[in-house]
Amino acid sequence: MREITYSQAINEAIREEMRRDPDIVLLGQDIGVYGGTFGVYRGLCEEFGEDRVRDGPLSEAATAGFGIGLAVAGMRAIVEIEFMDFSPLILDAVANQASKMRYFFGGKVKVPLVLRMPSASKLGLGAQHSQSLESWFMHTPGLLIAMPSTPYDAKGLLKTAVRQDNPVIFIEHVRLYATKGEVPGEEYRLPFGSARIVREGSDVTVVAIAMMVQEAVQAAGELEKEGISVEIIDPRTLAPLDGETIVESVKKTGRMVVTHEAYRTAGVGAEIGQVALEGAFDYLVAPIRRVAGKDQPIPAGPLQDEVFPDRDKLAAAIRDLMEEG
Amino acid sequence: MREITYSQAINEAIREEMRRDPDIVLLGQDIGVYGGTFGVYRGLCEEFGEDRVRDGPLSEAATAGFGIGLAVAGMRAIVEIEFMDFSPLILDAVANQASKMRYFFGGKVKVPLVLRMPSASKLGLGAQHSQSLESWFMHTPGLLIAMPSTPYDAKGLLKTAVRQDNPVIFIEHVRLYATKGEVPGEEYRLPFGSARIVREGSDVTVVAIAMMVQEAVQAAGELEKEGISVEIIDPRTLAPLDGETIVESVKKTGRMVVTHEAYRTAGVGAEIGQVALEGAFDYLVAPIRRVAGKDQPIPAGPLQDEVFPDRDKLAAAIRDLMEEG
Amino acid sequence: MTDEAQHAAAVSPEQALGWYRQMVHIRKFEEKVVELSGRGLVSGSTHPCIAQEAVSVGCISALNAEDLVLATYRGHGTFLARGGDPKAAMAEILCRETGCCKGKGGSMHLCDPDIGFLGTNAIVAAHIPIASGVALANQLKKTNRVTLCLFGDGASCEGAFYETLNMVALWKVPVVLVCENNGYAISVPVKKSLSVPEIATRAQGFDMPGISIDGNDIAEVYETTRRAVERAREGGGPTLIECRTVRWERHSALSAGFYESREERKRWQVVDPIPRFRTVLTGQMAVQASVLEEIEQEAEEAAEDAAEFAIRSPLTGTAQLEQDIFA
Amino acid sequence: MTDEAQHAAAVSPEQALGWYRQMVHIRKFEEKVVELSGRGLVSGSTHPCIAQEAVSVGCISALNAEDLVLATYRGHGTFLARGGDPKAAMAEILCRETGCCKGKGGSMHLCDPDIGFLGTNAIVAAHIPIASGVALANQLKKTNRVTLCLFGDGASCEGAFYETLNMVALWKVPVVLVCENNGYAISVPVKKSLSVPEIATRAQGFDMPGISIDGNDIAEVYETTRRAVERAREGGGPTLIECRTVRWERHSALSAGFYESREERKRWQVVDPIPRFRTVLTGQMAVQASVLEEIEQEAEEAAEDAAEFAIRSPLTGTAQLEQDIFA
Ligand SMILES: Cc1ncc(C[n+]2csc(CCOP(=O)(O)OP(=O)(O)O)c2C)c(N)n1
Ligand SMILES: Cc1ncc(C[n+]2csc(CCOP(=O)(O)OP(=O)(O)O)c2C)c(N)n1
Ligand SMILES: [Mg+2]
Ligand SMILES: [Mg+2]
Repeated sequence: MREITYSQAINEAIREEMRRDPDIVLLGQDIGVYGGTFGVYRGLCEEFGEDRVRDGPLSEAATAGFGIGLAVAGMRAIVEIEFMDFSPLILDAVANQASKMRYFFGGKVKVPLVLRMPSASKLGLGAQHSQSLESWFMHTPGLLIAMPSTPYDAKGLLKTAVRQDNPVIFIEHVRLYATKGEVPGEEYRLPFGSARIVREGSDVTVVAIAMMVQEAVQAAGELEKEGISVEIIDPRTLAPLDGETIVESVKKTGRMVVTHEAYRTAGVGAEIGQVALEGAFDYLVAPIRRVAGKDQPIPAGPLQDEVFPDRDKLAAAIRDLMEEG
Repeated sequence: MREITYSQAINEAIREEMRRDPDIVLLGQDIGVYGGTFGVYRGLCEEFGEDRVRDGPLSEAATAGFGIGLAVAGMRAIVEIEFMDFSPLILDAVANQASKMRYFFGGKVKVPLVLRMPSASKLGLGAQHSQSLESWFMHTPGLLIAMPSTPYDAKGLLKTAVRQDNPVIFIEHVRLYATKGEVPGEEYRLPFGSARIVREGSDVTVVAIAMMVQEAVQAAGELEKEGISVEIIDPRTLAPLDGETIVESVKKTGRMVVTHEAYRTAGVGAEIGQVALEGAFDYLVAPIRRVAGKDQPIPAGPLQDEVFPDRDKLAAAIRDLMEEG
Repeated sequence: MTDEAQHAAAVSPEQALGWYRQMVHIRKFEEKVVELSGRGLVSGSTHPCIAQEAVSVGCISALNAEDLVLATYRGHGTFLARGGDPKAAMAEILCRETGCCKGKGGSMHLCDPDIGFLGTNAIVAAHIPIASGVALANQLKKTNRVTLCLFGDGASCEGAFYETLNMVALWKVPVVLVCENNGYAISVPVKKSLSVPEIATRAQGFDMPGISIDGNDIAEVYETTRRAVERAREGGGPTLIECRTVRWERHSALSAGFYESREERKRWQVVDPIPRFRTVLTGQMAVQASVLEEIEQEAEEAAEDAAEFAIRSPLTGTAQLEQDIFA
Repeated sequence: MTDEAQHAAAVSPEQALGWYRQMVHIRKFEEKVVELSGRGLVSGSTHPCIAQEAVSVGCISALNAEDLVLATYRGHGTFLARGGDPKAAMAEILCRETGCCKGKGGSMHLCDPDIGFLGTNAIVAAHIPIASGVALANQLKKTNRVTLCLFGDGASCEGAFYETLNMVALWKVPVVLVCENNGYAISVPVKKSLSVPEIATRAQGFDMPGISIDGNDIAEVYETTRRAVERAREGGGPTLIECRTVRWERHSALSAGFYESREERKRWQVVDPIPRFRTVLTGQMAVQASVLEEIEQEAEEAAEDAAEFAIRSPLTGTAQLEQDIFA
């Protein structure tokens, strides 16, 4: 099968959907001729024109509000936030408006809105450009949340996201943009709420988010040589979360590690841990462990590597866990 | 000992600190003659004048920024946000500035800033005025977070908060404002990171947050009649979290329920659950349970009662848990 | 001749009487809500638009049936002026199943897309960019529909308002922004929150028209809005209209006083648009007092009917709890 | 006589030469940073203020030693103009232990309270209310210190900027807001982001002075800022100064082009403040070319020294990781 990058996969998904549906409008900054801060939108402005690929002022809060308005008025908005670190600026629009509006209006409106935002890590840009903040959104009912880790998932989930009549938080990862993977040329869409078993194994379940999926695969390869069999699950969407697949896996392996780049405390790993605990308590032979971002501001420069989890830290945690029980 | 309300306790704490330290400035809306949306500041403007009790425009984002500026420039700002539901508007100031600034400036500045905000529930005001969003802040390193449940704790913790050289999120509860409790007339301050054992018990540990502490006490009273002995822990501060006290308790009881009004998914209950699991796995005889807010927008009107946890739901969960193991 | 009388001179007696009827209906409705709130029947609080009826009625009557409206928690009057069903509104305020939002929104969230009313909102200013996005959608779809957005003086201090001014001016979005400057945001008087005496001045920095008018002069509100709507419809872009008005005695039915003098609290009665407009009607338009009394009677009955309907309707039940979260 | 020459006429040769020296030092410093970035030595990206030196130097030279400055990620020039140590800055940009923020901030976060420089920030516009809070503190403490805040045209579209304009105008906060309008926010040209041709116009809606000047005319920047600082110091309140300038060829050392023509990308060279001011110096001020060459040499050496110092300093190590989170 042909291979394309994660970035191209996103570009294709949007291009295809925009060709299909003339009501889709893109909002954001630097999304016109520049093609998006990370080039994901390259060529879209040329194809669809400035009305639909609408470069706008540096006003994230109002831009998100405009997106909601477009959605409520029967169009479909896709809003790009340049870094997920800036998502606090749109959180009121998302958490107090988009995610609740249908409910407090008793079903009288719908809000087909996709908010795309890349999380980042290890870019060396420091404390304000290195965060993964999915936990805030997961703690906001009324949202759908996707966080793909491969080009295939990115395309399939984004196409599904764009056809939702609900607000979707679509979290990409800057360091994944250039990664390649197989993506069919034919139309396909992936359901939300269906985790992917990246690799089967019998000793320990690793639930890995976004960038950590690759790291987990590497770690699992290492550990296999040591006789430890790792099952890796990529939830792909955090809302809905496919708890069932996770629980089934933990029932099989009896051990779980959750890993994400986001800060450890009150991160999505805690939630996923609880889901596993609640569903598979009797099968657990050891405590659930988290291999996550350190709870501190992220330094610029190479020191940043210390705060992020990676294959080695993950492998070490798994080894420890195997010794515990 | 004399009894005063939670609201009076907060008022006293601020009054005493402002008398002691002329550099303390209050910012917010309706904090002047009106005395704060919930009357917590009554009399302060009269005593300290409009320069220090500074009623301002409805500009939460900039107000928080001003607070940071005051702090960085050597004063101490206390900013009131009228409902915690509006905290997204200040989240950039809090999460990208206040909590990180000392770090990314290599220790060159300090940010003595208190952000006071009440969470609310069951006021009948609907989806945008009923939320407890402490989880967002707990997922933000660099902050201290207090969430007192009694007048005594409110005063003692707030006085500590105001003397911190770090940003503090101080979460009150609208429905606690009128509750009374013993508060000594003499000066006292309470440390952050020290949980309160509200009630000792041997069968199950209940970690209860804010409004749920009272509910837990009621539930425990009921359950005692049924022969179930409940230990209740109020963490009082979420950052730092006194994991040790929680873990010790769970080691003793072997069972835990965490309860808070905030949405269940990715709420602080998940984090507290993981802390207990990581620390007391071998002692657990049943899975950790959460009795929390339903994951959905909150309706106005009496229907709201369905989404919030209460003593009955908590008691039922504890009974179930006792049957499980 | 008063300003008011002069402005009204351009209006037909039917239209004038229609305005009066709407204003009185809104007034009676809101008085009923306050009464029901006093009886503990209103969930949470409620924010009467008493004394601001001329704004709602005046500007909404300048719209076509196809146009769209968004407003704030103090927006019962806008809902009714737009033709919203008072029964459905009252039932919503009382959180009944028959409410326009199935009783899940409450007093601060009224909505009825069938009449182009895209809802009221309880986060101050958040709906201003949303309304402008609605207007942008209509611009892109070339529907010729104009969107009207109402908000308060307090809202005009929020960042979302200014960001929106820039964007709508830049893109010539067909939105009319109506600021109801009633002098207060809860307890904060405008002189403590605004660096300029008139909110319309804000528009100057954005190269869009900003007009400050007497919001209790309904004919002026109508005429000013009509021109702004026309301008928007013709592609001329947005307008900011400041309607200077006076708030009813308190922020909400439940809120406390403390911050204003007794006279200040009664000031709304002095400028009350209803008696003012009654003078115009009975004066230059020679409407008989009995006609006005009939309207009053009819409005009282309508409010009473709405209240009865609401009270008799069942409170929204558990079956509704998990509905309408996702589409 | 050019405008520039006219403006410079009021300035002493020493001051003029001082400005020139600072501009050249900044230029050489930034060129060195770009070079080191090309060599992979800069963590992340870096945002040169090349072609905007006249703004930093001009406005900062209008301050007293006691005054305070806050700026953006494109703020290396402001740090140096304020007297910041180039070695500490370069070491910071290279994330070394010897950096002014111990190498934990990087290129976008330079800070040195000892010289009244309260830091640069990487969230666009977030520092505008912070700077104003700093100014408010000084107003309350009656210190007589003025705070200067620099930011871009893009920042002027954020809600935090407008909310701040209202608050500083309302409270007469002693802050001078300097907007460096370099024509772009990354790829978005001002005509696509601003509803008005001049950012200074924004001030009109807030009842505060707004002045648009040629930001590459250092004497004009100085004189305009000097008056604004004086006004602020005397209790007259804030001023918004728009310095029209031109950005260096790209947003950052790493960012791509695509959005502008080749000529556009070279436009900064046409208006470059350094050769422009050199003409004034060698012309009406009769400064000898050799003096200027010496300055250039000295600046190059300083940049080289800073680079060497930084490169020789150890990268910030693990011992620093958990320091400075809490005070
Ligand atoms: C973002 C936000 N901040 C604060 C509040 C609390 N609040 C509710 S109404 C109100 C006053 C708003 O004043 P204004 O915009 O003038 O409208 P009015 O009530 O006078 O109609 C405030 C502060 C809120 N709902 N939303
Ligand atoms: C709130 C926020 N939104 C977006 C960005 C990404 N970003 C970094 S610099 C920049 C352009 C800012 O333009 P301007 O204010 O004109 O400053 P300049 O870079 O031209 O100096 C953008 C959009 C950011 N850092 N912060
Ligand atoms: Mg008002
Ligand atoms: Mg710029």
